[in-house]
Amino acid sequence: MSGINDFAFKMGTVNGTGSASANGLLMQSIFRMGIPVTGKNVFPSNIQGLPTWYEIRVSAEGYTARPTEIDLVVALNPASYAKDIATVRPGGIVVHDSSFPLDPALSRDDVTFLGVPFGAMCNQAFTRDRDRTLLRNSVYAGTLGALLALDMAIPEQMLAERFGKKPAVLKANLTALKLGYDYAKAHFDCPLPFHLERMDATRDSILIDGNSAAALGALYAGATVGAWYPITPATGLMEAFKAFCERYRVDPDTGHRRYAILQAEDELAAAGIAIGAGWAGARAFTNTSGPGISLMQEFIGLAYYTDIPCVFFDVQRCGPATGMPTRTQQADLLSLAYASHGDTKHPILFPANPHECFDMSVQAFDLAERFQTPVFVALDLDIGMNDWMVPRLAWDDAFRPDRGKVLDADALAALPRFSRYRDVDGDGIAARTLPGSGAKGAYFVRGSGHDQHAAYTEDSAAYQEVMDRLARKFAHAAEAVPQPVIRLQPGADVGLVTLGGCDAAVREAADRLRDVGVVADVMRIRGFPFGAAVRDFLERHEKLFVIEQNRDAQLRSLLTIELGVPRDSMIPVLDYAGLPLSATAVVQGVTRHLTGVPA
Amino acid sequence: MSGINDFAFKMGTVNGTGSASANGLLMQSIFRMGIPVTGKNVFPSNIQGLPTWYEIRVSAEGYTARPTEIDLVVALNPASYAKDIATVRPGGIVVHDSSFPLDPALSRDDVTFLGVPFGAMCNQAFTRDRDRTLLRNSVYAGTLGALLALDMAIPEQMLAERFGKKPAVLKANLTALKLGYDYAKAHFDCPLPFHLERMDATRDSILIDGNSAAALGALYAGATVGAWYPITPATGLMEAFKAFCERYRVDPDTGHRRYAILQAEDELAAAGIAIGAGWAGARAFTNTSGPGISLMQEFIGLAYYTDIPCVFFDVQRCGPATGMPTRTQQADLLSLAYASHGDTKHPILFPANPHECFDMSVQAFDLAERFQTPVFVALDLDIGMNDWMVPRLAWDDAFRPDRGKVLDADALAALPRFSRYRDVDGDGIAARTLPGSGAKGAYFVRGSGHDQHAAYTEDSAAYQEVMDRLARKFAHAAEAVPQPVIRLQPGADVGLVTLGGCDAAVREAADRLRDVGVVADVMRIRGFPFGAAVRDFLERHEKLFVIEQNRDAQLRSLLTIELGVPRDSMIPVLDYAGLPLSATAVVQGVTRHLTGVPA
Amino acid sequence: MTSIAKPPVAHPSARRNGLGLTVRDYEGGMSTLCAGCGHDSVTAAIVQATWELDLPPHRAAKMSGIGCSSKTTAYFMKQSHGFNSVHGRMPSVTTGASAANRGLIYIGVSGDGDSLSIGLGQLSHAIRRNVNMLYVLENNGVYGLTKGQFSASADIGSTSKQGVANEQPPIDPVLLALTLGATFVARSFSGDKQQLVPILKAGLAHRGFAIVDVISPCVSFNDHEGSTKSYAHTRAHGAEEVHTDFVPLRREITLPDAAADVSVVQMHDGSSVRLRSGRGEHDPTDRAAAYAHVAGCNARGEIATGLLFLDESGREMHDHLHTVPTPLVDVPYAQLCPGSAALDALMTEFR
Amino acid sequence: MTSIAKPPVAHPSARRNGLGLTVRDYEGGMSTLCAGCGHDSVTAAIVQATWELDLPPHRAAKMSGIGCSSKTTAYFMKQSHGFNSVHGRMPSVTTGASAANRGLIYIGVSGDGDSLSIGLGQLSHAIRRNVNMLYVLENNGVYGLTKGQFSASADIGSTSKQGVANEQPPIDPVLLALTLGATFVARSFSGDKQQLVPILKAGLAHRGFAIVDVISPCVSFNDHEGSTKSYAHTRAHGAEEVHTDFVPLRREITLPDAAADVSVVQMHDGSSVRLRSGRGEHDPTDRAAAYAHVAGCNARGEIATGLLFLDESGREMHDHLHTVPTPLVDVPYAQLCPGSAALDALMTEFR
Ligand SMILES: Cc1ncc(C[n+]2csc(CCOP(=O)(O)OP(=O)(O)O)c2C)c(N)n1
Ligand SMILES: Cc1ncc(C[n+]2csc(CCOP(=O)(O)OP(=O)(O)O)c2C)c(N)n1
Ligand code: SF4
Ligand code: SF4
Ligand SMILES: [Mg+2]
Ligand SMILES: [Mg+2]
Repeated sequence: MSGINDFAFKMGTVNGTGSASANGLLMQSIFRMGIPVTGKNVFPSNIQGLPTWYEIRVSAEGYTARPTEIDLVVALNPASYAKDIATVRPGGIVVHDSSFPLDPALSRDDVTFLGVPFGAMCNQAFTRDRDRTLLRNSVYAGTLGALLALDMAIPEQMLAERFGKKPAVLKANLTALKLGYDYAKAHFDCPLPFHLERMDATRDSILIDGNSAAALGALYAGATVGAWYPITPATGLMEAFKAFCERYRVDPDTGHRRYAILQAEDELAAAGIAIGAGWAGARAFTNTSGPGISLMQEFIGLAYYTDIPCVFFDVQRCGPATGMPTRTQQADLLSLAYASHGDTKHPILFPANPHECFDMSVQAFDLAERFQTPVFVALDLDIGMNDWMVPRLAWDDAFRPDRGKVLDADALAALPRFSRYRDVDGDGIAARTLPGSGAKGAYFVRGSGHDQHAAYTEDSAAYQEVMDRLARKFAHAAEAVPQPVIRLQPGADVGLVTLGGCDAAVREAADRLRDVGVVADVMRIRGFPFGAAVRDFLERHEKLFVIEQNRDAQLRSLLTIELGVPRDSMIPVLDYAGLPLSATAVVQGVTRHLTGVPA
Repeated sequence: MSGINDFAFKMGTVNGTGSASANGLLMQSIFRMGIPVTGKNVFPSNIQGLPTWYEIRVSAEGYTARPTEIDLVVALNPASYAKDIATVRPGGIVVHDSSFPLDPALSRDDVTFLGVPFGAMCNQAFTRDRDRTLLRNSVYAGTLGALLALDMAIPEQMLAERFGKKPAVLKANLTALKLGYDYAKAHFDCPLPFHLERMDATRDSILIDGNSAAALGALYAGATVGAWYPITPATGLMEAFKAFCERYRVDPDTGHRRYAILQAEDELAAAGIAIGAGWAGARAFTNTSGPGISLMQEFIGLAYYTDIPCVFFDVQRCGPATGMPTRTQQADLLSLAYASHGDTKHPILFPANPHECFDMSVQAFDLAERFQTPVFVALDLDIGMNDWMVPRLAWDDAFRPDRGKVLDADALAALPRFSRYRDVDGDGIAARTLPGSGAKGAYFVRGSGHDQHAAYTEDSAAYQEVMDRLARKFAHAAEAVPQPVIRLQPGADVGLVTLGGCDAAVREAADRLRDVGVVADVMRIRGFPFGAAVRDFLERHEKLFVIEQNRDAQLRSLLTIELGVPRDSMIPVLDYAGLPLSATAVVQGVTRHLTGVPA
Repeated sequence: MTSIAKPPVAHPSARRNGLGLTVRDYEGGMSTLCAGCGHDSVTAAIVQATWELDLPPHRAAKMSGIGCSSKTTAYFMKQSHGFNSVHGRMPSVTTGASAANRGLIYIGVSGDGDSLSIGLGQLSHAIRRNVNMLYVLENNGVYGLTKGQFSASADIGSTSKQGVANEQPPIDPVLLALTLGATFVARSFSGDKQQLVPILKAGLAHRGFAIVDVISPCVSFNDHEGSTKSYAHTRAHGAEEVHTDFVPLRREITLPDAAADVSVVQMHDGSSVRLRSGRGEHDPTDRAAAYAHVAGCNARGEIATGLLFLDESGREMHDHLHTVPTPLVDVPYAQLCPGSAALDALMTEFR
Repeated sequence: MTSIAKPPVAHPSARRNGLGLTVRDYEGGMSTLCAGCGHDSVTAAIVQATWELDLPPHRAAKMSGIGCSSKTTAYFMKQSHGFNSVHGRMPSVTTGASAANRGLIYIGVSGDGDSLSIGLGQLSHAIRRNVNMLYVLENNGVYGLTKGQFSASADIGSTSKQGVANEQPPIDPVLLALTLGATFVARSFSGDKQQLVPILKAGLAHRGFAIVDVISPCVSFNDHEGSTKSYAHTRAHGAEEVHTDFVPLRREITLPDAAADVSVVQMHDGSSVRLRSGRGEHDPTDRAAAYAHVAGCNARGEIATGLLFLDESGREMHDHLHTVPTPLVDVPYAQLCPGSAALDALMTEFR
């Protein structure tokens, strides 16, 4: 099924050798040729010396899910030769370093081996060890350029942009690039049957990772306090926020910063800092991953019970425990939805890609302040750390933050008495005052039992009144969180339900299912609690598949608990391998159930 | 509905004034008269000076749930006069201190006020302030003795037991007791219409609190390491364990202790200590309440993912956050069942009374070692801290701990190779070795991704194999945890489902419902995951009511998720007021639904 | 945290401070602590100190964790916002509040369990960050609210009410703070209002983290023979080293017994602290000397009280963060959002 | 935690120790750390120390948290059980293991992030309990595994790879341990095996909590100019104060340069440590002197290394707990369960 602008290739290298930049160079060059492209980085949880992979998919139709078939592999890591060579589809191609003989045991006769003396060429061309290692990456980039008919002007241009200030480095990289390119031209008939051809399909798009996009959202939403503790794959979010703040939030004259980023001593402290800042009136957030969410449970319950706004970004990784920190999963759903002991429920937003990370990040801050409660944005490693092709991010300058019900001096003065937790409007949301607002608005936040006046209580009725209000408030959030994206097809006989990063794979799967005669409507859930639209879709479909990336069908559990939709009316399609979802996995999951046999 | 051996009375006093001992004296005396009795202590979250109540229910039929009607109140705390007087049923009685005039505004003409000059009498009889305060309690005990026809020989005997070594104190207490008794005899016609008459219904029973019983279970199960951090209402469990260990586990000659109790710096450390001890081969446990469960989430996930046995006692209190530490609730169910981020599931035991606390505590240690996983025992404040009348605890000396699959030297030697996480028997349980068992059995515990050999992995298949085994293991636990107690009635048209401390109230409610024509089967769930018996009961009943003490119907959620029983086929009857459940609350919840009007 | 509305009886002192407020205006809800609890005396000292300082109630924020001690933030300054958070985590909440609004004066109250057991990490890192706050540690050597278990500050040999002796070495918050670089370290005693009030005022005026370890006996569980945190023990062993006498610029207050050997330290806010070294044993601006002195007292079984160390040159958290002088909560949104043009320009970098 | 089976190449040294084991028998899986990481040198030192001590592999338990440093427990003593727990919580896990089985020798490895940020509370309380273990803190001033953020031990002015300078005062684990009452406190440098190995051996022989702060540079993120944890900086500033030379009773080992001014300290297990004070500046059995000395070095920008403090009279956790000499895991059930008769008798007290 490979062809012009429709194929996938993969680099198998050693981490810490600089291959990442070459891989990025290739992907971005294809992007600049106007061709839709996706890149997935599959890397180990260490710093240097272990196998790492980069998969690039080119798709004229604009499919961005992880490819299932690999047409070409660049095998540069002896430690993973066997595995890498095995992943190439029959008829595919293996590019390897012919400086050393390839173990015959590894050869396959259903694939073509193209040997390129990367090592030898580098040793000849360069003297310093560092260069010999680093530049090898540019050499294979050049080789691929030739094999795939990449417009070489683009990578050259990009190298110029990157190393403009370092002519020597630039020159070396260009030489390396040419070495690989020329060798391929001279020894193989280029281009390969599957290759690149200019298009004009990326003009309005960008390549960006979800962590950066979410950070931009926080910047534009007016977040001023960010508290965190480093953890893969969430680290990039705060680092990006820091970089953007240094660029847009520092007074050029005084060097004064209009933001505060605190690297806390742990996740408990990070949550405490964010909650303290939210109470004080700042838009505050913390970013973490599963282990951090577990450690923040107590503080989350405090914020819930005391109506304090705060945004939590959970960039999910493969659990449980430390799990696989550099693999992706959607397995924190239950931990987030009902975080903390006692009766608690929390709004969650589920971005499907970096573009939504930007939008939902902004929405999360509005929702947190409007509903005065912790709001979660559930990313995952794939969305957070990989570069995705998405539409350019846009901003409406008319936007004003929704601070929710905050009483200013006049509003306060107008009141006969201020009762922090009185539900005046019947929406479960009570007006708050900020510290510093004076005697009349002063109140005492307590995680212990309190009545609607924020006074301590051990009285059943007074306690329940507050708990019931919180339940009402949560119910109201159902229509305020992002509504599902629903794609209906005439004559659909099944409904596919999914969330977050599964989106791309599920949409592609729906197309492929149609080709095999299964017409499916698709609903991608974007927020928790679930609103009427979600309920309707589920009720309107006889046969439902719930596609998610965890072992225990956690999304399905939430749907069952919150909407009362019978569990067994929803067939789970679960993928918890730790890698981005592929359309094939979805197609197989569905067809296996429908026909009893895999597609 | 009150009468001989069938009534309830309540003391309203100030905490820290010693009324607790007098209340206990009264309850125990009634118990020794052979009459079934229950006592509920409703106390504030502070040390001294706030209103506190003690409710005693006498029930010839042996109903032990919290009473709904109070026939008599002893109002000794001016701060709660109004509230206390209001709780007496029409036709009931208020005993108050006539040393000071009673505010006319407080009087009711549908109840009888019996004034006793407690204060004045004490000031006359005793000189030291301390005595005047403390002994007032014995005085009202005496008054009640007269009013309720208590066999005074019993409290006198008990005081003798208690103060045998302090003749002066004993004398003073006896005097006080007599003062109150004589005053009542002289001024009121004793006994009251509702009063006590000797029975022989408590011969085989004891009065014990759940914390002590659970501690005894840990002692008998052979637990050697207890780690904790003080928290109400769980504190009593470790204090009791300590007391029992000092009595039964200390070498009289050397003073050496065959146990280790560690007061940790916080709950995270307590969990870590218990897990470290469990890994090392000890039967270890920790006791805590909601906030602690939140703080232990990360460690719980580690133990789950690395197959380490450990017992967690959660003595639930009223959440969320700090909540109401001296009120009861069953609102940690979801937090326990799916504790920690990622895909996790944990067995939970639900004792209904102190007797089951003992049995299930023992079972919990067996299950934890057999399934090599964290096991939770979910008590609540009512069970943990109140004295319950239950059958005497019994022990079978044939009992031997089920250590599960632990390889000794020979077993290890017999193996070709030891693979820590290989599922040899297909039950999801892999054999373990203990540290110190030597080279062949040595393995490396890691919370990061590991394969069946306990080796580090980032490979999808190897990771999933372990995750699937854990899921299998959990499924097997369903038939191993305590099975439900089911009470069927001929011609039953509804099913009542409940758990834990709701038991007494639900059974009583079932009887009362029958009187109003509603015949109900009752299933009390005793363990999670749910087995076939639970499923069958639910499937066999058209109309189901799930009775639990939380706001969000958490037990119903678990039933829906795990068994697929449609949520809306189970009508929730929820009580989250923080007080022990009363039969009336259940009857009303059920009838309100059936008839649309409260009973 | 229980707080009962106070019965309206006129307060003895109707004297008004610079803001025209009476001491009564600095009080809070009625205490529900045990009669005679040391913590209530500390509360009274805080009321006195804030009143004397003319501290505007609306500019103060009261922060605490969980415990009898932590409840006391409800018993003073009812006109100020308060935050009774979770056990041992008040430092992080205050760090966040301070980051968001540096314009407020943060008064933290904690206990020895709250600070030295579950909260040790957060306390230590708040010290390291030099969060600008007064941190009052009401130290009674026990967990009062959970009925008297030993805390990490219980001294070896000290026996709890059940008569069991503590066997683990205590953690001295003063030595800990000195080791971690705290810029204001003091210790006092709930029974010595004359010493405590000026110390609290100095701590409030200090720019940075000011920790005051207050020996505050628990009458219910620890104020008996054998306890080294009892009134009796502290009176007998309290070796006062440095008197503190806070002098606001407006009006000078001097302790009746103020006298010789006075070293005046300039406080960052322009006011000054007059230190008198009781035995002239150490220079309170020399960290090493302070440490040696306190450790020496401990070794002799004495408790060094007074303002033990002070460094007015320290940089508080906001100096490290380089934040704008305006509290972040007051920075207008327009100065936070780069706008659409900037975003459009930025997008070109993602191609 | 990555651990790859080691290729079967014969190890240079085939010398056998008292147990007839070669150094190779004390090695573990192949390291996956960065080439040149200081932690690998520490691993080698641990292998050497345990081999020289004739430590029976099955009697050792390797404990760690999370981080590059914590991974290293997989790289030595493959014949021993290991527990790579959660971030910053290894001390509690080890406390529990030790409570259950006091018969094992616990070797804990942690990092500065693992120990001084998220784990500061647990480390401090393990010290206070005096858990019987060797605690190796591989200190590189950064979070290596998460790519180089500053840790709490990063010195002021030290610049990270991105060139941003740290502005918060560092936490010195040595001063912290001295303040909290640690009974064995040492510091060394991953590049100085000659000093490190004897210190590790002494720490292993110590009865109680033995903390060894090892400056262990991160080549990927912190070994460059400006970093005070770099090889260059430590070589230049490392002021060795006390040499340690461990002497088991069986066979004496002496460092080539062993010499004068030797104070011999009797270790609890009968063996002895010979301490040589480089400049004779302080007595390593005097806590106050040790503190003053280390603080002094810090003030001078020097790093005091060597065995800095030792107290062999300290009581370890089990002494506080009064536990039986037999490990609790080996106490037969019959001695744990009081039996039915006792229960029946007890029941009468509940009536
Ligand atoms: C997470 C958590 N664990 C335990 C508790 C129970 N608890 C409440 S107060 C307290 C200790 C208080 O001791 P301290 O800080 O010294 O205050 P004091 O009462 O002595 O003034 C504990 C353990 C809690 N509220 N939260
Ligand atoms: C609860 C939790 N938070 C964060 C992380 C991410 N994390 C892994 S290692 C590490 C820091 C390691 O630093 P250090 O202990 O100094 O070890 P080093 O890598 O420098 O040797 C962090 C923050 C985690 N694994 N768990
Ligand atoms: S228990 Fe102790 S600390 Fe708590 S209020 Fe009473 S006296 Fe004070
Ligand atoms: S990142 Fe630093 S600490 Fe981690 S392995 Fe590499 S050199 Fe060592
Ligand atoms: Mg205390
Ligand atoms: Mg480090």
